[in-house]
Amino acid sequence: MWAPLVCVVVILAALPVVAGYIILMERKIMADMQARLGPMRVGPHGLLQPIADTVKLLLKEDIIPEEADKAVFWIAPVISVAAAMLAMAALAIGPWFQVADLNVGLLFIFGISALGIFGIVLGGWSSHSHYSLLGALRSAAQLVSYETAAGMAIVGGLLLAGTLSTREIIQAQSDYGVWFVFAAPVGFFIYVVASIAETNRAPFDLPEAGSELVAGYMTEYSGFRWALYFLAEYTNMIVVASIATTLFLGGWLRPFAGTPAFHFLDYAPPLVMLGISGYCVYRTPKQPMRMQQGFMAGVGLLMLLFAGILAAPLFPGVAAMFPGWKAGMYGAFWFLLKVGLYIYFFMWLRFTFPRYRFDQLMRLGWQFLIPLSIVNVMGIGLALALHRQWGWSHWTAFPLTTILTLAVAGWLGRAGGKTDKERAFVGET
Amino acid sequence: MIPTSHYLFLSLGMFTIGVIGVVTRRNVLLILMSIELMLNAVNINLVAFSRLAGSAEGHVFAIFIMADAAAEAAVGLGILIAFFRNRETLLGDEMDLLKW
Amino acid sequence: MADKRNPFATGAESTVLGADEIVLNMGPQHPSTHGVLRVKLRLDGEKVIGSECVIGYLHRGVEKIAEHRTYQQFAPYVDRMDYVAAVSNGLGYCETVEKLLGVEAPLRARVIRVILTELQRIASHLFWLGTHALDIGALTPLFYCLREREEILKIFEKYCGARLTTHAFRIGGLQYEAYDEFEKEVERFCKSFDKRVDEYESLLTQNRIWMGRTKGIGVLTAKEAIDYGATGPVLRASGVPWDIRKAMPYAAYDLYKFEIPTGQNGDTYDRYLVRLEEMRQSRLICLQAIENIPAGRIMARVGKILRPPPGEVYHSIESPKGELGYYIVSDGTVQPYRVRIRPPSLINLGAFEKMIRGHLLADVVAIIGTLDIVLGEVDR
Amino acid sequence: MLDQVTFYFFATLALVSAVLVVTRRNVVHSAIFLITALLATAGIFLQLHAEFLFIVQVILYAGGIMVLFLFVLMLVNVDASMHRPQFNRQWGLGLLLALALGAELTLAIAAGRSGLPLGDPASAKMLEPSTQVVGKVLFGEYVVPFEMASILLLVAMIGAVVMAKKKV
Repeated sequence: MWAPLVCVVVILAALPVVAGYIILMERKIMADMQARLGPMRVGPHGLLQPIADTVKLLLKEDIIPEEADKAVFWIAPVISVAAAMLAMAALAIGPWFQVADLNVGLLFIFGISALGIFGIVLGGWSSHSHYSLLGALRSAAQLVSYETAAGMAIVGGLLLAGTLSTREIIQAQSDYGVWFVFAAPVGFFIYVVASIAETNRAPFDLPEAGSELVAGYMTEYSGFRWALYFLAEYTNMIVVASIATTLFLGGWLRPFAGTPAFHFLDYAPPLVMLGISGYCVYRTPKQPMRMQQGFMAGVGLLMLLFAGILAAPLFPGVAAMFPGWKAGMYGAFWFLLKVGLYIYFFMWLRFTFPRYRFDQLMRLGWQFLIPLSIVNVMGIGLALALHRQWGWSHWTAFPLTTILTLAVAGWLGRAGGKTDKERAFVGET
Repeated sequence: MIPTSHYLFLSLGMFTIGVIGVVTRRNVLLILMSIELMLNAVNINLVAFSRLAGSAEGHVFAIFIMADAAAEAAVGLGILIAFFRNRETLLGDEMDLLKW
Repeated sequence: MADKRNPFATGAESTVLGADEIVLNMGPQHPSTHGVLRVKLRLDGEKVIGSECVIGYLHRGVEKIAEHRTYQQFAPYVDRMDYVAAVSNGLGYCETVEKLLGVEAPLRARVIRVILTELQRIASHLFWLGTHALDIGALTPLFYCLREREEILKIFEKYCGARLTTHAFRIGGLQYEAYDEFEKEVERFCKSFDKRVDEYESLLTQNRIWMGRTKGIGVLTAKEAIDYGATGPVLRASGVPWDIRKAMPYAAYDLYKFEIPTGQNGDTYDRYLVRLEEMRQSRLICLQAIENIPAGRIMARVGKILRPPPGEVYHSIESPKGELGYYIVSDGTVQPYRVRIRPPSLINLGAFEKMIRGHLLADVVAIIGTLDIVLGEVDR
Repeated sequence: MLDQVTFYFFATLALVSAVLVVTRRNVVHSAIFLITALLATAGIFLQLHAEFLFIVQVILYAGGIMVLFLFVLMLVNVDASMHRPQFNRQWGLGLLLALALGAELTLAIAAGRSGLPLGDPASAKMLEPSTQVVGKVLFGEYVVPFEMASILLLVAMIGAVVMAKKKV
């Protein structure tokens, strides 16, 4: 009875902090890729930067444009955040941590998080500014287009799983023995691209394209409301990463969960924590100020504590005292690790690629991803039929259909390239 | 346990409000939205009856109605855009070219 | 109802669909207009059907100021025009006044001038590449470019004490002798720089998104480019091998071998390639020049007070942006009677209207970027 | 108990939002309240243990159709029609007739309540697991109507594209 409530409280309390630290990580990773240091001032290595940012945004003057539709302007960012947070309700972060195991779990996450679009569209409309309106229009068009592709990619995974419940999807992957990313790589690829577009991240960040539309739909927002939009964006990133993790990357399953030779991976969670802790301690004397040294050492000790908690179930005596503890914690560890890697991949793309133009974005969505996603669903259906009706083995059916799908992808890519040339804008007036 | 008749009254209320919207408002967009309300009211009815009978056929029909609503919205808004482009108005009673 | 008569109509009056067009005002405060350029765009949906550049937000009356300063006093002002290529501006001005006076700087001074000017060209192109890529949405090249530009600026700082508005040259030559490590540092930079350009290319040149965003965008044919008076990389990318360093050599450019890179299509992508190749060529010029810096004086014999004979002179150099020309009329006093500056950015900006028409809103920033304008120079 | 609270909460929300939909002056506000009404209906579906329908309502109605509505709202000029009379000339008569229809339907339900077993719904167990049951019925008995619906959607899509295109 109380477990779901605890989960709700944990999600609501932890999410803003997590989002803040994802932003810090993003800035740090960006800095690392761009030959600079990133935030270094607030706390050791900028570790307190998110808190400073939050305080600054909360204290900032709240500006509402004169011509804005005040009520809508006020509620729009709240809609975005609420939708993103509500979607987390059906996530299964480890076998223990889940608010509600709905029997339409995955669709629930997908559908509810899609409601965040209203926050963007209404925010853009109510600001009463051309940039905001264009940003909102772009956003609406982009989300509707790419949601179709993402939905079809999910359908491919669901065909394999045969259920919508997040728990049972992961169970199905455990039963199959492989993660669905290996059974349906094309579907995973489509979902990755579509999910980047859905969260408005580069190279699909047209709704907020800094160099064209100033800040798109949030041009007129400042202070706390602006922070809410950011919270919604990063929460959405966690949500799409969680969908991908659940459906394609095996959820909370450890890599090679079924192979005894890889059982040593069970030692990874405490060892990783121990490694982080050791690094913090190693960095401690190098901090310039006494306070920063203390803080760094504190972080190291905290990580050591985590390592201890994670290591405890490895001892049979402790494991017997708290049955199921190990599964819950280690599941959460692997789930969050996969989510983190997925988000890291987003960031990597963002710092590498230029931005698409709007017509190119639409063409990619409608002429490449959506047809490909439909072909992908048919391919997976074919593979399942071959396996179930005609008794082919998995190892022949799935690679065969994947190759077929890839061939279609190549053909679509070539055809798309042709139309690109035909429609080149050269000299058109 | 909520008696099925309560669902029927809810559905009736929404349907009536939708009808009121359709017959009294001038804005075509609002008329379209009111039609959505009416379709929605019907869906509540279908699902409630489905629950009463313990069969899933009401759900199936509700899905058909949603598909229909999507088609109606797409075509309706398409017509609206074409009309607005020509006449720059959204008011239904100004759509009187065919009146004599 | 959309009010079509009012070109400044904002949200309240105009709609995306109702009106045939909406007017979007980009700038003067806009993240990607590279300064205070204001562009009024007439949009049909997202398609640009007309544009108008409004300039003058950074007008400081440089030409008028010149009439009230002595020749030497005016020299620092030209650094403030194209502030990302101050050395080139100074070179143009000093050479023009020297031509007016009928003196020539000593060879040593001219060679050092070439080295510094070519370094400045690399720095200017680096800054262009970084901001251009940023406009198109690639965040990372900017920081790589600034990293290399920093090394050039350090050389400037060591040479003359300033990084941006250097005022490196004097009329008649140089004020400062090259510092001890000058050749070594320039050589070290040039040796490492080739790989750096390859690095930028690996990020952008074959990138499909980059190609999609730049190929076929803002096309200028050779004839159009000449008709608009475009110069510099904008002209060369259209296939016209016109470079004043070759056509009318100044300073010591006749001593060095280099090539004029040209493009074929005259689109944004070609201009990008041309500028990248120009950076490589500039590097080669620098390497040739530091190999043999002749000994000797660095200052010609000019008096403390300059009184050029009455007359007029026009002299132009190839600045990173294009042909930078100075036209100076002297009435025989210590102050010029009139100075007229031909800023390449302004003339190139004239082609903007032609280049943008029919493209999309997102291409506006790409085309402003590819013209490589500096508003300090456009407005003067 | 929780069941009843849920139902009456969502029912009230749906009805109040529905009233606001037809009375607001600003169409965008109407659209927002319509979204609320649709989501409240989705909540009622959930309360009726129709999970699949709940999520279809959220994705398709709220996430699809209403985004389309808002998209069009942004394209057209909302402000212009805001300062005009909102109700047409025969609104009095229309209201009367609509209310008469409502009263008639109320009577019908009241009359039918005694004849039909409208009181107690069947147990939710009969529809468990609802998604599978719906899927089996949809693709078993009703597969032909399903295909027809897909053709209807295709036709609607083509029609909408053709009509909204600028130059034919």
